[in-house]
Formats: sequence, C-alpha cells, structure tokens
Amino acid sequence: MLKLISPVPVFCSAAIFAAALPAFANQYTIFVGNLAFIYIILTLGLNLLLGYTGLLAFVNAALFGIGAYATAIARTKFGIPYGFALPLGGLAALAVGVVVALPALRLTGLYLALASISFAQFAVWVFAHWDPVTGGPTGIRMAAVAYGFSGSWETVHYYVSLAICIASVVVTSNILRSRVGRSFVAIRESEVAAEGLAIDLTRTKTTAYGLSALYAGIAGGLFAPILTLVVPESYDLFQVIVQFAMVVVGGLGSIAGAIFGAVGLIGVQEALRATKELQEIAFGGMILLTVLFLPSGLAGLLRKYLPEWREPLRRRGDDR
Amino acid sequence: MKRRILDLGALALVGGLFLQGPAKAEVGVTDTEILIGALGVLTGPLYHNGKTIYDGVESVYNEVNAAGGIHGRKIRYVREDDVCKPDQAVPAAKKLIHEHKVFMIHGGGCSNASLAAMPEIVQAKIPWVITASTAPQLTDPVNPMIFTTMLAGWMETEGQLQRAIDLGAKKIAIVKQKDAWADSRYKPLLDSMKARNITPVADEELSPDPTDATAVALKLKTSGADAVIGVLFPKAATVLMRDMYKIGYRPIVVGGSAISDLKAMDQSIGIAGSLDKFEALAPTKHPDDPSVAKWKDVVKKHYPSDTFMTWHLFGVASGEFMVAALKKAGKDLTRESLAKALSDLSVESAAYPGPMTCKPDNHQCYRSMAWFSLRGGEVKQVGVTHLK
Amino acid sequence: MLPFLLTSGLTTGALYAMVAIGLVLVYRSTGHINFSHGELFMLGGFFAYSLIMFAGLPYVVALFLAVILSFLLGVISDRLVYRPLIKAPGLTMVLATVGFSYLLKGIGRYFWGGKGEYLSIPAIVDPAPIFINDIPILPQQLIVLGAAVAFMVAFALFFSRTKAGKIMQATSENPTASYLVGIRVENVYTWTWGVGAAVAGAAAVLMTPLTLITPDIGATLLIKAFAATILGGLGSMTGAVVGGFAVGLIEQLASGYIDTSLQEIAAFLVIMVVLVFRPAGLFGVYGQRRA
Amino acid sequence: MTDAPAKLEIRGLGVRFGGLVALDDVTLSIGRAEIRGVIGPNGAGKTTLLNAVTGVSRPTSGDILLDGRTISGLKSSEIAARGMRRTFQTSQLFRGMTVLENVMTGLHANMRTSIFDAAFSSARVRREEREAAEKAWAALEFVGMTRFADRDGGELSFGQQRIIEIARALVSEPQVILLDEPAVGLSLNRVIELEDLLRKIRAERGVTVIMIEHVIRVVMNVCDRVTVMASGRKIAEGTADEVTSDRNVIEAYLGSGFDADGQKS
Repeated sequence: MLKLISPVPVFCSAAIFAAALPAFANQYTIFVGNLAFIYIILTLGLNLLLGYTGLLAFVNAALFGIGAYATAIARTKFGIPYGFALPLGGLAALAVGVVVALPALRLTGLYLALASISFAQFAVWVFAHWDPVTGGPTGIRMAAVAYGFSGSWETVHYYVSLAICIASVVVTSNILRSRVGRSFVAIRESEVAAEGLAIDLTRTKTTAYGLSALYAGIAGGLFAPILTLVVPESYDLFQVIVQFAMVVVGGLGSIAGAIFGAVGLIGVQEALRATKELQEIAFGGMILLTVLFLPSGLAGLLRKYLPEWREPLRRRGDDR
Repeated sequence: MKRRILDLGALALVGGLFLQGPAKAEVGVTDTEILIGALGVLTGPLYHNGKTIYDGVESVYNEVNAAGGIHGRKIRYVREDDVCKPDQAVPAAKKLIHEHKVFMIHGGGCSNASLAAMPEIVQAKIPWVITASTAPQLTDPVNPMIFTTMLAGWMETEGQLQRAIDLGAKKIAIVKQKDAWADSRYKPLLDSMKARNITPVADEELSPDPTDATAVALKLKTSGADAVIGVLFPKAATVLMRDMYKIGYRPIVVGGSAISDLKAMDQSIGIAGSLDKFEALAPTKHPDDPSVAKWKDVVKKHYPSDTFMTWHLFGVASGEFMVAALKKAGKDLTRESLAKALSDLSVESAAYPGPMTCKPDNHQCYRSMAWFSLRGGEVKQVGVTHLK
Repeated sequence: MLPFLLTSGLTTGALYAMVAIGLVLVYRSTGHINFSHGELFMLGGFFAYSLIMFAGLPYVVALFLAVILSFLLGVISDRLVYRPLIKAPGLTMVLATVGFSYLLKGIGRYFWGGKGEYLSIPAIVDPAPIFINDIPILPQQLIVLGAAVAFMVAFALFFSRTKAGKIMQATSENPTASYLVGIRVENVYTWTWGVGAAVAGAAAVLMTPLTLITPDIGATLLIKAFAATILGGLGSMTGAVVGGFAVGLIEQLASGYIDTSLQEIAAFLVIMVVLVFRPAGLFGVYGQRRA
Repeated sequence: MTDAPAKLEIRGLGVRFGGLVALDDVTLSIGRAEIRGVIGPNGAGKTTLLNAVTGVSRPTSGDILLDGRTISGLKSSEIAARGMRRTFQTSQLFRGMTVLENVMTGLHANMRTSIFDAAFSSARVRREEREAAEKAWAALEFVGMTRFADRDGGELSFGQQRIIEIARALVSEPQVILLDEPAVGLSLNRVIELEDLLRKIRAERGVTVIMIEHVIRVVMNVCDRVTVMASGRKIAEGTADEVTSDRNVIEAYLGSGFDADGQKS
C-alpha cells in the first residue's frame, strides 16, 4: 500500500486534479492556479541553484523579469507570435543568467547572496530607466494571447502553464537522476572532492546558473500575458523574498519541497488578502513561524513522516 | 514512465474544457445591500494612494448608511489590496469580481496596478469609478462603464506649467521621480512644454524616498532655472525644498497633487521662509479649510488613529459623487442603470474646489485644481484652475 | 559645487556608517547578517516621534528612552528569531530575519502609518543653516556628524578597553573557545543584538530631522548599510565606518557629476563592483566568512 | 621490480607558501602497479606533496609527469580526468546521495551524458546510468560494501566512509590513486581489512597506489617501496626494511642518539 504514497502516483493525481480544476473553478481560482504553476517552475529552477548546487544566488527574480520583458518586447515590438516569444524569453534569461554567472563563480556564501541581491535591484533600475526598450516605469502592455481555442484564453493559458510545469518537474527529476544532477550535489557538498572526481567547477556552476535562468525566463514568459502589463515593480526585492521563502519554506534540495513551497506560499499570499492592512504583519509572521517550527521546510516533514518517500538526490538532514 | 504522464495530461486537457456556471440576477445588489469593491494599495510605500483615500470613501458610506442608506439599501465596501503592483492587482480584481461578486468597483490607486486590472474589469462589464489613478488610458478612449473623479496626469502638469508661466517664470526646470505615478505626468509635461516651444533648462531625477537632495538642488541652481516644476511625492519635495534653501537657491517651485500638505512640510523643514515661493496644486481643498471641517470630524469618528489629510478628501469627494450617482440610478439598481446615471451627472462636493461633471463622451469627470501657498505660517488657497 | 556635495555626502555617510556599525556588530559576533536591522532603525525613530510629540518629552530624554526601547527590541529579536535558530542552516536564519523585518514594518505602518506622509521630530537646534566660510551647513548635520564620530570612538574604546567589549570580541572570534573559558555565549549574543539595535535606534533619533521617517525607510537603509559594510570589508568595524562615509560620498558625487538618476543605484553598483573585484573590501579579510 | 617506465615521476618539486618552504626539491618516481608508502613525522610535507600532485595546490617549481606527460599546472579536475584519483584525510563522501550514487559520481568523466540527454532522458543517458550503476556496484562488491549501497553518504561510520571513498576512487579504473592516511583512526580489524584490500587492488587491478600513512604496520605489510620525508625534503627511499634501519630516518623520527630499536645508543 505504501507504494501509493511515492512521488509518481502522488504527482500524477495532483496533475489530474489540476487539469480538472477549471471545470468547477471561477476565473479567480484559475488565475491563482496559473500563478502557482508559474511559481513551481520558478522554485524548481531556484531549488536547483540554492538547494542542489548550494549556490546562494538570488538572481532569479531579475531573470524572471528579463524573461517577461523579452517575451513582451518580442510580441509587441517585433510582432513575434507568442509560441516563439515564450521560448525567446527563456533564452534571453538563459543568456543573461550565464553572463551573470561568470563573475559570480568567484563568490561564495554571504558575498554571493549580497552581490546577487544588488544585481536584482540593479535589474529593476534598468527596467525603469531603459525607456526605449522597456518602456520605463509604465512598462509594456501585452495583448492577451490569441490561442484560437473556444472558451477564455486564460483557461487555455492555464493548461499551457500546467503542461510546461509538468514538463519542468519531469525534466528536473530526469536531470537529478543523471551525472549532471550528481555533479550539482557534489559541488554543494565539497568542491575539492568534486574536482578530485574530474568535475569542472566552472562548467557545472555555469550549467546550474543557466538552467535556473532558463526556468525563470520561461516562467517570466508565462507570467507576462496573465498580467497583460510588464512593469519594473513586479520583479523587485519583494519578488526575490517571495521566491526565496518558497524554496526555504518548501524545503531545500527536494522537488516535492519546491512544489509545496510554491503552491503553499501562493495559497497563503491569496489567503492573506483577508487580513487587509495587516498583510505585512501576517506575511512576516507566517514566514517566521514556518522557519522556526520547520527549519528544514515542508519536505522535512515529508522525511519525518514518510521516510520511504524516495526522490532523486533528495537532501537529507540539516545541512551545515 | 514519462510517456504515462504526458498521456494523462492530454486526457485531462480535453476533459477540463467546460463552460462557466449560469448568470444570476443583478450581481452584488440585494434589497438591503449594495456590495462595492475597492481595488487599491493598502500596504507598501504608496499606501496613502489607496488605504487613506478609502478611509475617506468609507466615512461617506458609513454616514449614508447611518442615515438609512440609498433607497433602503446600505453600502458594504470591501477592500482588496494590490500593493500598488500589477501582479497583485489582477488577482485582487478577479477576487472582487468572481468571489466577492461585487456590484461595482470604486477605487484604483496606483496607475500601473489599475491599468493591469482594467482588462479584467472591462471584460466583466461592471462599473468602475476611479478614485486616484491618473493614467489617461483609463478613460481615454471612453469606456461606457469606467469613470474617474480624479484629475488625469496630464491635467496636473498642464496646470503646473500654466501656473509657472502665470507666475512669470522664464527658465523652467523639472525634477521628477522615476515611477509610474510620475511618468504618467512627466511625459505629458514634456509634450505640453513642446507645444509652447519651451525647453526645460534642467531635467533631474530624485528617488521617491531620498535622505538628501543636495546634488539635485545644485544642478538646478547651476542651470539658472527661475522656476522648478516638481513631479514628486511629499517626502522628496520636502527634502528638495530644504536642500535648495540650504544652498541659498530660491526659485519658484510648483508642486504636484501629492504635495498639498504644506503645513506638515513647513513643520518638518522647520526653516522659516523656506516655502515662501512654493505653490502646490491639489485636486482638493486644504484639510484645515473650514468648509471641510464637517468631514474632518466624520473621518475622525470612523478612523480615530488617522490624521486628517488631503488623501481623505480625495475619498470624500469620490464618495459623495458615488452616493449621488446611486441615488440617481433609482430603486431598481442595475449596472446599466448606474452607468447611465453616471454618464450624465454633475456633483458638487465640499472636498473639491470645482464640480465633478461627467458627459457621455467624457468620463474624465473632474478637471479642476486648487493652488496653495504658505502665507504667514498659514496655508492659503491662492487660486483655482478649471481645465476644459 | 564640490563643498556642498562633500558636506551632504559626509552627513548621509555618517547615517550609513551608524547603521552599518549595528549590522557589523551582530555579524562579527554571530556570523549572521540581521536583515531586520533597517526596521530597528525605523521603529527607533517612531519611538522618538511618539515620545516627543505625544509624551512631550525633551529631545535628549526622548533620545535616551528611544535607545533603551531599541535595545529591548534587539533583545526580543535575539530571543524570538536568533536563539531558536542558532543550530539551523545559515539560509534559514536569513529568511527568519527577513520575515521578522516584514513583521516590524507592518507594526510600524499600523501604529504610525496613518499619521501623515512621513514623520519627523524637531531638530535640537534652530534648523536654519549656518555658514562656515560661506558653505551653508544645517546645524543638525553637524550634530549628526559629531554624534556619529562620538559613537564610533565610543565603540572603538568599548571593544578595546572594557571587559564586556573583549568578551564580545572573544565570542565573535571563537564561540567554542569562549564557552570553554566560561563565557555565557548566549547572553553575549543577546547583548550584541541589543547593542546593535540600540545603535540603530540612536542613529534614527539623530537622523530623523534630516531624513524624515516612513515605515519603509528600513529597506532602503539596509541596502545602503550593506554597501558600506562590503566596501569597508565585511566584519571589520573600521571598514563599516569608512565604508559608510565612502558610500555617502560616492552617491552624492555620482549624482552631482554624472547623473542624478544614479543616486538611487550607486549603493548597488558599489556592492557589485567591490564583491567581484575585491571581495575583502578595504579592511576585511575575505574567506573569514561563516555563513 | 623490473625497470618498467615510471608511472608517476616528480622532478625537483618545490612548494612555497609565502616565505614558508613546504616542499624543497623533491624528486621521486613510482613504477606501474607499485604500492608506494610515503611516511614522515608531522609537518614533513606529505599532504602538501599529495595536494601538489593532485593540483589542489600549485607547485612553485619542479615538474610532475603522469605516464611521461606533464600534469603540473593543470587544474585538479583535469588531472583527475587523466586518471589520477585520491581520497581525503577527513572523509568527503557526498551527503544527499546514496553510497551507490557517490561511487557513480566517480565515473563523471567517463560519461558523455549532456544536459540535454539528461533533461529528455535520452537513450544515451539511460544506458550510461545503467552501466555506471553496474560498475559502481562492482566497485562496492570489490571493497565488500554492497550492503550500504542504498544508505545516504552521511549516515555511515568513519571507517566505512573511508573504504567507500576508495571504491569511488577505483571505479573509473584510474592510473594512480593517492590515499591520504587511509588507516588513521581505524580499529585493528578495519586495518587488517584495509591491508587485504590494498593487496587485492595490486593483484587484481594493477593500479599504482601512493599512500601517505602514519600506521607503520600497514606500510610494512603492504608497501613495495617507501619514501620517507622530513621537513619538506626526501630523506630516504627503499623497501620497508631498508628504510626503517636507515640512520637519517631514525633521527628524523626520534631525534639523534637512538638506535634502530628505539634504545638510547
């Protein structure tokens, strides 16, 4: 019976539930579901960087923005159909992610965290000041995506996000079950030992940065149309904090953790709407309480109560 | 294993495409209640643009409810926070429309957030009376369901430019912030300057929350500008005025709608005479103006911890406008009947120096502004401008 | 042009230095960066506002009480956030302090948010500028510079001369060794968080007449203090001071001579440039990190 | 030992940290499939030698050749790719991975799975993973640790981690493996098992083993030849028996005035 509560069946039933959701949900819930898929893609990417490779880099919010901007610019300025603009967003973020990786390779720990937070703020500054390209503070308005299906395009976009989200979970799981995943964890655990096994630090770290940048870019490309407006303030420090909270609250170094973190925090953020002006107190308090009582995140709970929950390269125990 | 997942996804995709539930009688209206949604910024740095205005609106609604409501219906005003961000505005709007199922939306603070929520509201075909967003695209081209009781961005800067010229300015400089609020004013300002073939002698930027503005003040001084148009929030304007006074540079300064609380500004600069040549426009009268004393008490009653500010007056005026429209729409209140009532309505409010009049072809219902300056330690209204 | 930029650069630099001192103090002894440090500054300023405006206390008494209240807030943040997570991984501590900063920001906005655009307290001295060989300086700026220097000197003496100072340094150098010689390391941490918050509170009361406070001033100041500590060298007290003044000057000069839009971004550029080319900063030792 | 061409040759190797001379003009050559012990008192420069050879630290002078080709100056990952593998004094098994996955990581350079193969789980990655798992299992069998295959790298005892690190070094059939004090801290029967394993490696795998060691019994029982170092210089070389009776070695260990049995002479 225990076989049922292992990743694949649980993930499939969740995917089926998500696919059936639009049938009985209103537009608001569909939007929140769409947002959750986008943030799952983001947290998977960030988890690859933070959780598996141990790189304390917070550039994903900026790359999320770059993906959104690239998709918006491709559609509005060059008339490229969404089907091509979305991957373009991913590639733009990938390119910037790799370029940012080069100087970041020399930094570790707190230095890397502070440098990447500064890069995130710098990116927002560029979004707001590079008027000819990014439209400055008023940003770029994106028309809805003409999918040509019946029913509201948002429901169709919901399924596109769902499909890409499922694909990214599968791809992440595949990568973790290959030498690439093992080289990420090797670097996190001990760089000198990893090098001793012929793992090239520069190439592997750049791959980790590039991969998480691609995830962030695609997520940005999916995010832009549901907002119909791409503006700098959507990708500022708060975005960095929310994504960071998702990965830590969900549980570092675990695919289930990334999914729990994204869905959990999106749900909580919407639930906090009821607290009106107290939203900041509730949001800050919620993060503090979760971290105090679940230092190794929701995935940590999974480890405690479902020891035989087998995931590729799942992080065990509290890291150093 | 991977193939199995893809098959499941495809099956669900086909199965999931059902249609929505059946439509109901007029949404958000019952015999005893009208449910109005407020979409806007309640938290974060720009919360006055939303929360404080809605305190004003709700004070008006509470008074009306206390007096028996409108045609026997009391108004319930439910607020959703968009943190002045598009990615929060869209879910907030959807929640109001699809979960709370409000009759109409009365709100809208930050321009970008309102612009992001606009398609959602337009698609739902529900009336939207905007309280503070100034982006021109909201009411131009005209949408039958969307009205605004707030000056459009370009009107403010048009008024500021005109005021500077009236005060005899020859060389005009601009100091602006770099955010959506300022951008919706700054770009039209450049156009109206070009229309009058005036080129700004300096065009400087200041962060919305600066601790020091000496560098900007120096640049303005070296540009030789005799008048400065400020597209700034109050904190930036206060720091700028202090630092300009500090370096002995005293041009005419014409501030925008957010800087109308001159007394607070004078108090925090604390240097006598630093605001002598400073004028600020506001869509509202001054909070200490005797004609709004009644509303000062009303707001005090409902929100004791708030200090009465110009932001409250934005809400009071828009609240009174809304009450008049609801009364005019009559007993059988529908979204269409309200829209019709709104499209041809003229309302006087104690909070505004000019009337709010909407025409079927112009839903920019408010076009006046008042000018304030500090004369002998007291804030005086020194002029009113009505734009066409 | 230059003398004006220098004076205002030094004043804002003094502000960044004082906030940075509190940050480095906690980092040196606990190895963690307190991401809610900016909010301690903000609440310190609001405490002073209420003490002066409502309780009608004179400025100096309000300054003293605000520093005490900030100290208590620092102790609370140690007990509530730091101590329970002392064993947790570094990343969890970062998120805990970020969560705590949002909590404090919400509290600040709830109690003092509705009072007006921004709040300020009257300066000690008549605020009209005075002229020193025809350079106008606001008296409050002089007070702030003087107070900042006084604080830094006091700290230097505290660390080198007093017993408590040496104990704090010992725990930061080597917590395990300090346990062995009988130092109650937990209490030292509580003291450190308290003193760090007290410094932020003092900086707030001194600077509020100049900077004016809003519930969101904490976040901007935190980033500036980061730039100061990193430029000066993470973990070095002199570095924090020198870094603070340097960042203040860089901001003014960049926006004065290059473009005013750079004032907002100068701090981030400093962080990025320093970390990529010289992570140790001016005085720090790279690799001495604990995170 | 026939005079086979040297597998690893070190000529005039010098390593200097600022003013401190850690290695001073060390020259030695190690033949194919030989087990070479490297002993000496603490601070003799043994680990520095190991780090210099594996590229972890950069030599300031001299040359290191593997199979006649220079490797000094290469990055440690490049040296490792050329078939030079090592273990560490403080075990560096990777947590968050099973023991089997740890050993499979040793095969990183032997695989050609690209990020795309991995992402879309192509035929190549499935084949390479299967082969790697088989090889890793075989390596664990070789060292007799298959029962821990599924355990997390961080959950094992100190001794067990040491043995698995050796398996991880062996799995990619390296030219040379360098062991950094493998026997230190092991219980007696663990030491005996280690000795058997080392003999088995020499007999069945033909890999050159260089072992830095303090536990003299292992050196005496297993090493073909021993190099003795003291304060950064090579002071003696030969079979275990020759070396232990060498005057310089005794002096280096016990100081002057003692004979071979450690009695005051």
